[in-house]
Amino acid sequence: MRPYHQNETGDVYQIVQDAIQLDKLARQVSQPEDGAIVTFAGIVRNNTQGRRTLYLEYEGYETMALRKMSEIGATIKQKWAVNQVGIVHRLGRLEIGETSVGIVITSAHRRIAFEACHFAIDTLKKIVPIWKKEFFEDGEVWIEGDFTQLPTS
Amino acid sequence: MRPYHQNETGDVYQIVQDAIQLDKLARQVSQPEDGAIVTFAGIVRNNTQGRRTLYLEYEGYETMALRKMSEIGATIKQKWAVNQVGIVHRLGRLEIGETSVGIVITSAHRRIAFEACHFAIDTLKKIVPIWKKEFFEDGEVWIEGDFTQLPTS
Amino acid sequence: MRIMKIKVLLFARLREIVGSEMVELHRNEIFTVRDVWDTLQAEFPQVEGFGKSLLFSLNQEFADLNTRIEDGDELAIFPPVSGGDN
Amino acid sequence: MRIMKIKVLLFARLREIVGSEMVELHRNEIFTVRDVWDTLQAEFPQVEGFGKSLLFSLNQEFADLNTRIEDGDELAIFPPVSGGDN
Repeated sequence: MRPYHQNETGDVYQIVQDAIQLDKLARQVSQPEDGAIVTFAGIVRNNTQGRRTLYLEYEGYETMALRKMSEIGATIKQKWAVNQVGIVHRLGRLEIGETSVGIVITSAHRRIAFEACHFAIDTLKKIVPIWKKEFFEDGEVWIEGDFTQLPTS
Repeated sequence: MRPYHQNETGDVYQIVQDAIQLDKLARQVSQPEDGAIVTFAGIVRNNTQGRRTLYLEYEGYETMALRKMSEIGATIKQKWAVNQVGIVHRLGRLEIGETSVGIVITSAHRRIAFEACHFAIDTLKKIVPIWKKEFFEDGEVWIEGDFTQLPTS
Repeated sequence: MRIMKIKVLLFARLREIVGSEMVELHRNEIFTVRDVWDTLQAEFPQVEGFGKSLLFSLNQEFADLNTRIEDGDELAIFPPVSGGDN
Repeated sequence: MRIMKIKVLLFARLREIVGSEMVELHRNEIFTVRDVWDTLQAEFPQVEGFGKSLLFSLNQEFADLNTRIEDGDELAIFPPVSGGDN
């Protein structure tokens, strides 16, 4: 499998159609200066509020999604002393237990890595144009995020 | 390589002498109910405040360390709706870039997983009897944690 | 009077309701995102209930109803995003 | 009068200073962790400067200087812990 694509600062912002390999992403971005690596994996759960989920489908506005993912990384690097950022989102059909999004933050210090990683996924869920449709035994439903007035550029 | 040892509740508390495989640990403890997996890896950094580190040696009071690691897991499961906890600490000589401690928290929801994982490493560094000695080019030094009055049982 | 052509990308539930991932609108006066949305509602009445919680982007940056549009801009309309974990 | 034997586990810098990971102390009256620490200081004067920031455990639970000791207990003395990341 090909390595993830690191940009000129060594960070990874990528949209994929196949399985996310978070450990590979972490190994790729890590450096000798790192003291802490925090990762987040968003997983397709087998239920939503007790209703049994069969699978999910993710759709994205890919060019804008990549741009927004890079923006999140740039914000993180301004706010915190992180070493590297890796954000990979998968699109298409995902089965239960599969990873929809993987985030890696490396830093010299753990508190920074936790805060930045949490910020990354919270912000991704607000500004990165990706949507999911959940398939149940007896129907399907588009999941819509909370509507928030987003800053216009 | 052997799988990590899961106890009767499916959680892992283990001390090892060889490389920690955090992705393997995560795969082993994850379940169809998980929506979020947060991992923390503590890494041997190549410097301490600018002074070049060659390697570290970790020493532990193993029986008590395992007991305290289980206690952290039990506290987490009381405080948060996490699904599984995995905490693995390595002892012996570790080179730059190697993982000294790996923590995995799985949960239906991400906030819980972040909070519990952060709590796990912060608490481990206070109550788990493990010590490290840092080797520099021109000497070695025992690292001692901050002294805090710990609760007696 | 010149007829402006605007291509509008649609995503997720909005795409399904309109039945297409891209529509081309023709109008002789298009100045803002609001004009596009009004035209879309006129041509596809089924989108009407959607209005209050939609997001707009122009050239891949978030926009609002008052954002001005130029010829050749890439406009997209979509529901609140829901990527990441579930 | 009965002589009590107490085995004391030592770790990290304390272990290095004493030169052993386990010492056996003999005393005719040992009631608390403080008695053990006093005896250890008498036999190994080099540990003295350590006193204020040491941790004690009895049977793998944190203890303090006033914790009572019984025959057969596992006592350990060590510096503040420093595992995890660096």
